[in-house]
Amino acid sequence: MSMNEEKKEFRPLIVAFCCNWCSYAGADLAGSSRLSYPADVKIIRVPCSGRVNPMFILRAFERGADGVIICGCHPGDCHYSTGNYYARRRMALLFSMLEYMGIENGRTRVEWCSAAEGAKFSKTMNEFCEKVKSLGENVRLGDLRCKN
Amino acid sequence: MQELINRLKELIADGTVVRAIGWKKGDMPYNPEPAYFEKPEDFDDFVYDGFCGANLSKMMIEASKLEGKTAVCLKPCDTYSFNQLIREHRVVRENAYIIGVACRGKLDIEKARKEGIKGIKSVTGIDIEGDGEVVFDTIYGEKKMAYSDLMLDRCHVCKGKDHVIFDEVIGESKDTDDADRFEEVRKIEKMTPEERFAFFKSELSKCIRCNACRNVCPACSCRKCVFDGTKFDSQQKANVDSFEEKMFHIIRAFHVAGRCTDCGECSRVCPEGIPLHLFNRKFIKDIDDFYGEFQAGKDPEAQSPLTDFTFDDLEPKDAVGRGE
Amino acid sequence: MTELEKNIEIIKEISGSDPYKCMRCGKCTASCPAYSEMDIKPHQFASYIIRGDLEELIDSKAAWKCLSCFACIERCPRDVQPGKLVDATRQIVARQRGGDYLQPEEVPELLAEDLPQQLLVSAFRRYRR
Amino acid sequence: MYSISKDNLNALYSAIAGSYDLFMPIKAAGQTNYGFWSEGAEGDIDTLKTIKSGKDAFFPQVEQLYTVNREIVPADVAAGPEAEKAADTPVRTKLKVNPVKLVDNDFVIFGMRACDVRAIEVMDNVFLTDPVDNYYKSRREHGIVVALACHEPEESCFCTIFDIDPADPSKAKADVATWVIDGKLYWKPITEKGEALTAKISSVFEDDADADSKIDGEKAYIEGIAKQLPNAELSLEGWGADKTDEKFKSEVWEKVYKGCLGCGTCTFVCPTCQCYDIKDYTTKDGIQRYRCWDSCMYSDFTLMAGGQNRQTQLQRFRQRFMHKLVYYPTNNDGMFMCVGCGRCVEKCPQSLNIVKVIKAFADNK
Amino acid sequence: MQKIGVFVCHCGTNIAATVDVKKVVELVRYEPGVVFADDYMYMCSEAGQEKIIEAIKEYGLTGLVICSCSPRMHEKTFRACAEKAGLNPYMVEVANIREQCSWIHKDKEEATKKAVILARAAIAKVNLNTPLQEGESPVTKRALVIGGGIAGIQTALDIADAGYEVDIVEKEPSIGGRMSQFDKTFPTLDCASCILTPKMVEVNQHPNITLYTYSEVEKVSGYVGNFDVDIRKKARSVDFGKCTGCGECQTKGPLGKIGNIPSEFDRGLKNRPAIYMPFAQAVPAVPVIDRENCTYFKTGKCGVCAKICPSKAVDYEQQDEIVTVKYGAIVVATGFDIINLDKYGEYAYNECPDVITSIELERLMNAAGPTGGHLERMSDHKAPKEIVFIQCVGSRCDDDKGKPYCSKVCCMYTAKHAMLIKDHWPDTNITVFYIDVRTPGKNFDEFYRRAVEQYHVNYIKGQVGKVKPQPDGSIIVQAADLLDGKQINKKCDMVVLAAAIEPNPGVRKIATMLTASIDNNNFLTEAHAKLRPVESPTAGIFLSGMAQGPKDIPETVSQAGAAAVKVVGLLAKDKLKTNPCTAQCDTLLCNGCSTCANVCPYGAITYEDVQVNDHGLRETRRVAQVNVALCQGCGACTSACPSGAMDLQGFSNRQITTEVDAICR
Repeated sequence: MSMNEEKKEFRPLIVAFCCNWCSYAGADLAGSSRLSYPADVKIIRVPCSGRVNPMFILRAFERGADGVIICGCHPGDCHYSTGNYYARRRMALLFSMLEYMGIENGRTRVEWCSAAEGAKFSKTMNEFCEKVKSLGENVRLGDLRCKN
Repeated sequence: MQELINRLKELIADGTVVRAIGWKKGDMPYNPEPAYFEKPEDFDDFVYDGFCGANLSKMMIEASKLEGKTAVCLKPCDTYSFNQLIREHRVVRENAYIIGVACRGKLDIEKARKEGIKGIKSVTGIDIEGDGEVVFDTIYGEKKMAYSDLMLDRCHVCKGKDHVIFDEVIGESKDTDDADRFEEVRKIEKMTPEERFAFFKSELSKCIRCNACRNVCPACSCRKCVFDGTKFDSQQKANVDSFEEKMFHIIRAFHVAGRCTDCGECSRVCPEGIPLHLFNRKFIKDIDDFYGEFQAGKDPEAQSPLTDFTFDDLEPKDAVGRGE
Repeated sequence: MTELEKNIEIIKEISGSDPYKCMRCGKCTASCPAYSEMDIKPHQFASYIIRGDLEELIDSKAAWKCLSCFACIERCPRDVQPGKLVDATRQIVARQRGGDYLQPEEVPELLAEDLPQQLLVSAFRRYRR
Repeated sequence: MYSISKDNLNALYSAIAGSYDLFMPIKAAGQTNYGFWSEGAEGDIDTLKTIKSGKDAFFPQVEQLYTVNREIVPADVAAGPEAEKAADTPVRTKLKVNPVKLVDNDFVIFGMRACDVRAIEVMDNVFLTDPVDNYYKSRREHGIVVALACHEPEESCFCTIFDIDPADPSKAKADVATWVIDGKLYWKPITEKGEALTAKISSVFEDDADADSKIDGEKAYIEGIAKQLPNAELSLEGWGADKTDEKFKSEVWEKVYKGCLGCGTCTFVCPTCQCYDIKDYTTKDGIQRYRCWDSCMYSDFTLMAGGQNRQTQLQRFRQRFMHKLVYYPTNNDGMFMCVGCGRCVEKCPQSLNIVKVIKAFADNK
Repeated sequence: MQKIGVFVCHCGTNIAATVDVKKVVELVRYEPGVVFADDYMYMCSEAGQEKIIEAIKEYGLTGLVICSCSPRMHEKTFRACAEKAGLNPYMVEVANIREQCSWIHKDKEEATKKAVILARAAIAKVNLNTPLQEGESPVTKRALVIGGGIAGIQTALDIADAGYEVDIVEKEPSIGGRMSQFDKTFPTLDCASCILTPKMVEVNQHPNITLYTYSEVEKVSGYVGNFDVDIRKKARSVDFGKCTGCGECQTKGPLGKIGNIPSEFDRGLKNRPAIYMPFAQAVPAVPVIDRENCTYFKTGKCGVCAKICPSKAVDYEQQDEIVTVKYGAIVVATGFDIINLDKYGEYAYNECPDVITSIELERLMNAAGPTGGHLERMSDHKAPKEIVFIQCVGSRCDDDKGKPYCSKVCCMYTAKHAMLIKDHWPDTNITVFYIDVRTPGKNFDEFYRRAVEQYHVNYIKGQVGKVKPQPDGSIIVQAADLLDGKQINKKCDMVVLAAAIEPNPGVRKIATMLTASIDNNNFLTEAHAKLRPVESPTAGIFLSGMAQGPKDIPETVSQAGAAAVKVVGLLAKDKLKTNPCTAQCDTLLCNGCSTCANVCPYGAITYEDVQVNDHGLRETRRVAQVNVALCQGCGACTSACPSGAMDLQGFSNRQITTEVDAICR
C-alpha cells in the first residue's frame, strides 16, 4: 500500500431510503440550510418508509453498501397514516435477525425525521457515517459462505 | 394404525371422501412416502408409524382443488399449518376431511446413522401405540436405541398434542415436550457477535441451494417464489457470491415470520442438516418479546403480527443491543 | 490558537455553556442578588467572554462577588448559564496560580452560622477542583 | 503395494498437499462434504458417503465462464461540437471479453468411492464427446482420482446392480485404488498418473508384503455384506436403451410422482446429474457470466420465452428417471446413468427415489 | 432500450459552485441508454425547457433525466415540459444534486463524484420507467373548515361567496374564537367585537354555510376531493328549533347570572351558570348545558332551567350525534391559546391575583367583561395606579419551559393596552420591560412611537428577574435597566404578562387524522415556507391563521382569504388528476393470501376469482384487484407481499433495486 493509499482512509458507502413526504423534505431542508453531512450518503426516494422491502436492504449490503439507514415520518405523522408503523415492525425484526447472525448492529438504523427537522437529519447522517466508518468495511455480510 | 386404516376405508366406502392422503410403506422401514389412496386395495401398503414425520397440510393445497372431499391425516403440529393455509385462502376447508392422528413424537433416521447404526433390515418398536425401545435388526447384528434419543429435535419442544382443527381424532397421543423451545436461540444470542457470525458462516456454507426447505414449508406456498421470478431481479439459482444463501435464508425466514407455525419440517428435510429452525424460532421469539405471545395457526382469525401495529411499538434501535 | 482563544475554549468546556446563545435580555442581571456589588453585570459576562476581555473580567469585582446562587442559571431563557461562565473564569485563575487550594479541613472554622447552605456547596465545588 | 497406518494419514495428506491441491471428504459443521484440504482440516474417510458427491472436483456447482466489461472508445467527437450534434455519430463503446484461466495444475481427489468413480465415467461420455466442454476437460485431465473401497456399504447402496464392485475400486477407472483394513490404508497405484503421484509421495509409505492377502480378505468381507443389502437383487429388467415408448405413457408415473415437492435435492446430491444453467451477474466493473447446476425438478428449468418447459410435476418427475434409466442408456449404448450410490434414497425429503420407481414399475407388471 | 436524454443544471452557482457540471455530463454520456447529454445554466427557465423540448424532438428521446434541484421543487415543471414535447410525463426522473449534493458538500471532486452516482441511479431508474396516465377522481363540491375563529370565519365566507357549500366545525358553543375575547384591536384601535360580530352574523345567515358548533371532528378518511369526515355533534341539551336565545335560563337560574363555574370565555375571572352562552353576541345564540358541572346531570336534582324556559327548549335526553359528510377540501383554522405559566414561578402568576396575562387584561378592559370595562385589581378591585407590562414571557425561550419562537403580536398589543389605559385613566403610570420592541408592518412603529411620545409610556430595555407580591397588596418588580445600567425594584399594583402563544393543543390529534405534517412546536408545516404557505403537503388540506404560525389579525385574514382561494381553485375542478403511481397486482403470481389487503390504509384492495391461463394451465384463482381511484401509492402492500406479485408503478421493485445497484456499483 503506497503512501497515498494510507492517507486515503476508508470511506463508507451508505444508502439512505428517505420517505418522500417527511424525511426527503427534511433532507432538502438540511440542504437549503447548508447543514452538511458526508458525501458517502446517497439518498433513494421512496413514497413511504413502509415501501422499503427488506430485499432492498439486503440487496444494498450484497452490492457493497457498508451501512443502510431508513428515514420516515414520525409515527403518527405518516402521510399514508400507517406506513411507518408497519416499517417499524419490519425493521425491528430484520435488525434483530441481522444482529443475531453476527452482523454489527451499527450498520443499520431507522430514524424518524419530519419535514421541519433539517438539523436533526444532518446530525443523524453525520452520526451514522461516523458509526459506520468506525465499523469499517462491510465484510461479514459479504462472505457468510466460504468459496468452495 | 389399523383403526385408522379401517376408518379411512369406511370413509371412502360410504362416499364421504373420494380420496385420502396418508403415508405409503417405503422400501426401507424408515422411509414411508406421502401418497394418495383411492381404492380399498391401495390401503394394503398404508402405514402410520414413528417415521411418518411429513406435514401433509401442504399437499392439501393441490388436493383441495380436486372435486370431491379429501381425507387427510394431520398430526397435532400439522393442524396449525392447516389453519394458517385456511387463513390465507390456499386450501378450501369444505373439501378437506381432517383426521387428527395420534402422535408420540416422530423419529429421525439421521440420529440412528450418527450412532453408527448401518445396514438396517428392519425396525420394531416404532408404531404409534407401542412404547419402549426401538430395535434395529441390521446386517451387523441387533442395535437398540431409546425412542426419545431417536426423536426429531422438534418433537422435544412439541407445542402440545391437541389438534387445533379436525373433523375427528383417532388414537391417543403421548406428550414428548421435554425441552425449552427457545433454548438454542438463547444460547446463540448469548454468544459474542464474532462467535455468532462464525456459527452461521459454517452452517450456511454447507447449503447446496436445493430449495427443499422452501418447497416443504407449508407457510412458503407462493405460486412462484420471489427467488424464481424476475420481480426483484433476484433470480438466485446458485451461490454465485457468498451472500446469496444469507439473502435466501433471511428473506425466506422473513416472509414466513408471523406465519411460521414452527413445525420443524425445514430442518427435518435439509440434506445438509442445517438447523434452519433457528432462523424461524428467532423471529418467533422476537415477535413474542416485542409484540406479545403469538402462535401462528392457533386462531385463524388472529391478525398476523407483521400486518398489525400499535401506536407505541418498540423502536428498531431498541430491538438490537439488548444482549450487551 | 492564541493563549486567549485557548482560555475561551477552556471556559466553554468547563462551563459547558455556549456564550453565543445570550440575547442580552437582562433577566440574569435582574435576578442577581449581588448586583449592587458588581461592576460588570451578569448579562455582560457572555459578551466579555465572546470578545475575549478575560483580563478585565478577572480583575473585575463581579467575578469574585458572585454567590453562585444559580438564580441566573435557573431563569436564563436561553440556557446561557452566566453563573457557570463566571465560575469558569474563576477556575482559570485558580488553575493558573498553581492551586493554593483551601483544604477541606480548614473550612469548618471559617464558617459563620447564617451562611446559606448553597454557598458552602459552591465554595467546595469551586475550590476543590 | 504400499501402506500407511491410519493414525498418520495426516502425514499422507500434507505430503499430497505439498505438491498437489488435495480435494477430499472433510468433516465440518457436523457433515462430511468434499472440500480442499488444508492444515488443520479434519479429513474423514470413515463416513461412507459425502452429502454431495465428488463431482464438484470436475463439474463444480458454480463455475465462472468469463467476464465482460465495457471500454469507452472516445467517439470521434474530437472534430468539435457540430460532429457531436449529428445524430448519427455513434457513441462507440467496446465490449471486452476476458475468459477465465482454465485449471492448469494437477490436483488429487482422495477417498472417492467406486460409484462416484463410475459417475465420472458417465459424465465423461457427456462432457468429453464433441462439442467438448473444455472447462470440464481441463479439470478432468489434471485430476488424479484416488478411489477408496467401501468397508461397509449401507442399505441405501445398490451399486452392484450396475455391476460396480464396491470392494475393488481398481476395477473402476481410478488412478489409485486404496483400501482401509483394520487401521491401515493400502495404496495400489493403477495408471501412470497414479504411479507419478505415488512416486512423488513414496517417502510416506512403507512397503507391505502381505497386502494382497489382506485385500482379498477385505474384498470377500465387502462382497458378503453387499449381498445382504436389501436392494442387492433389484432387477433393471424393463429399463435401459430404447424403452422410451414403453415407459413414457405408463400410468405408474401418475401414482408414484404425487409426493414429489419439486425441490432440487435429488439432482444436487446425485453424482451423475450434469444439467446446468448459464446466468449473468452484474458486478462493480462489468458482467460476470457463470454456469451453475440446474435441476430438472425446478419449475423454471429450461423455461423458454414461450413458456414451453415441462409444466406439471409429473412430467418433470418422469423426465428425471427416464433420463437416468432410458434416455442416457439409449445414447450411450446401454450404460445406465445411475451408479446406485443411494444419496437420493437417503436425502429425498419425501422419500421418493429411483429404487421405489424401479420397484413400482416391477410390481405393476 | 430506452433513448434517454440527460440534462445537468448549473442552477447559477448553486450547483456549479461545488459540482463540476461539465464533468458530470461527460461521465454520464456513456451510461447505457443515454443518447444525449447536455448542461444548461437554468434548466427550469423557459430557455432551459425549450432546450429539453428541442432535444426530445431531435433525438426522439423516450426518457429524461434532469440533474437539478429537489424533485419536490421542479418535478412538475419538467413533467409538464416533457408533456409539451409529446413525451409521457412519467418518463422523467429528477436527480437531486443541489439540496442533497452541491449545497452540503465542500470538496468539489467529492461532490462531482456523488452527482454522477445520483445521475447514474436516476438513469438506471428511467430505463425501467413505464408511461403512466393520470387517472381522474371526482371532486365533492363542499369544503370543511375546522375552527370557528376569525381565520375560519373569513375562509368560510370567502368560499361561500364563491358559491360553494362550506361547513364550520367549532369546538366551543359559539364561533368567534380568541378574537371575540379581545377588547380593541391594533393598529386602528377599533373594537374587536364591532368588526367581528357582523362577520359572525353573516356566517350564520349565509345560505352556503352550515355551522356545527359545540362539535368536534372525530375521524377523517379518504383523500383530496373525496374526504369522508365523521363530525361528533356534542349534545347541547337545548333544542335548536325551539330556543329563541332570550337568555332567561341564564339570568333566572338558581344562582342568578353569576353561577359558580369559572367562565372559560372570561379566562376564569368571572363565573358562569351551568347553562350558558359564552358571550352576548354568541352565534348561534343558543345556550349549552355544561354536563360536567350541571347539578341535574351530576345528582339528578334541580332542572330549574327546563322549568323556567318560556319555549320549553331544554331537553336533557339529547345525545351526542355523529354525522358523516363528504368534503372536497379541508381547511385547518384551529387558532391558538396562551401557554401554561405554571413553570414560570419567578412571575408569581399563580400566587398573586394582580399578576394577570394580557388576554385577561383584554377581558378586564372589555365592557362585557367581568368588571364591565373598569380596570380594577382583582385583589381589592381598586383602580391600579402603577402598571408594569413584562414582554416575552415564555417567548424566545430555548429551554423546555417556554417556546423558542417570537410570538410576533405581543409588542403591538402591549403598546395598544398601554395607550388605551393612559387614554382612559391618564394618571396611571405604565412601565414596559422589553428585550426588543418588534413592530414590523404598516403603521405599526408609528403606533408604538405614539404610545411613547404622546402617552409617555415608560419603555425600559431589560427583562424582569422576579415579581415579588408584598404583604400590603402592592407588588415589587425586580428588573434590570440595561441601557442605564441600573437594577430597578419597581413598586406597582398590577403586573401584566405578555405570555407566549402556542397552537391549540387539540391540533396534533387533528393533524394525525388528516395525515398533515406538523412540527414539534405543534404548528402545521406548510407545503413550502415561501411559495405555498397556505397549503399542507397533504393534498386537499389547507392552513389558515395561527394554526400555521404566529400572526396577527390582518395577516390571519389575508391568509384566510388565500386559503379560501386555494380551496375554490380545487372545488372549481370537476375532475382531479389522480396520482398514477398506484399499486398493480400480477395476476399470475398472486397467491390470494390477503396480506396486502390487511396493510392497505385506504382499503383499495379487493379479491375476485379470476380465470387465469398460467402458461397453458387454466384455473380460476383468488386474485387481488387494486381500486386505482382509492390507491394513493404508498407501497405498504408491495413490501408485505412475499412473492412480489404486488408492485408499485413508478417505484417498482426492479426500479428501486436498479437504483440500489447503481449506487452501490
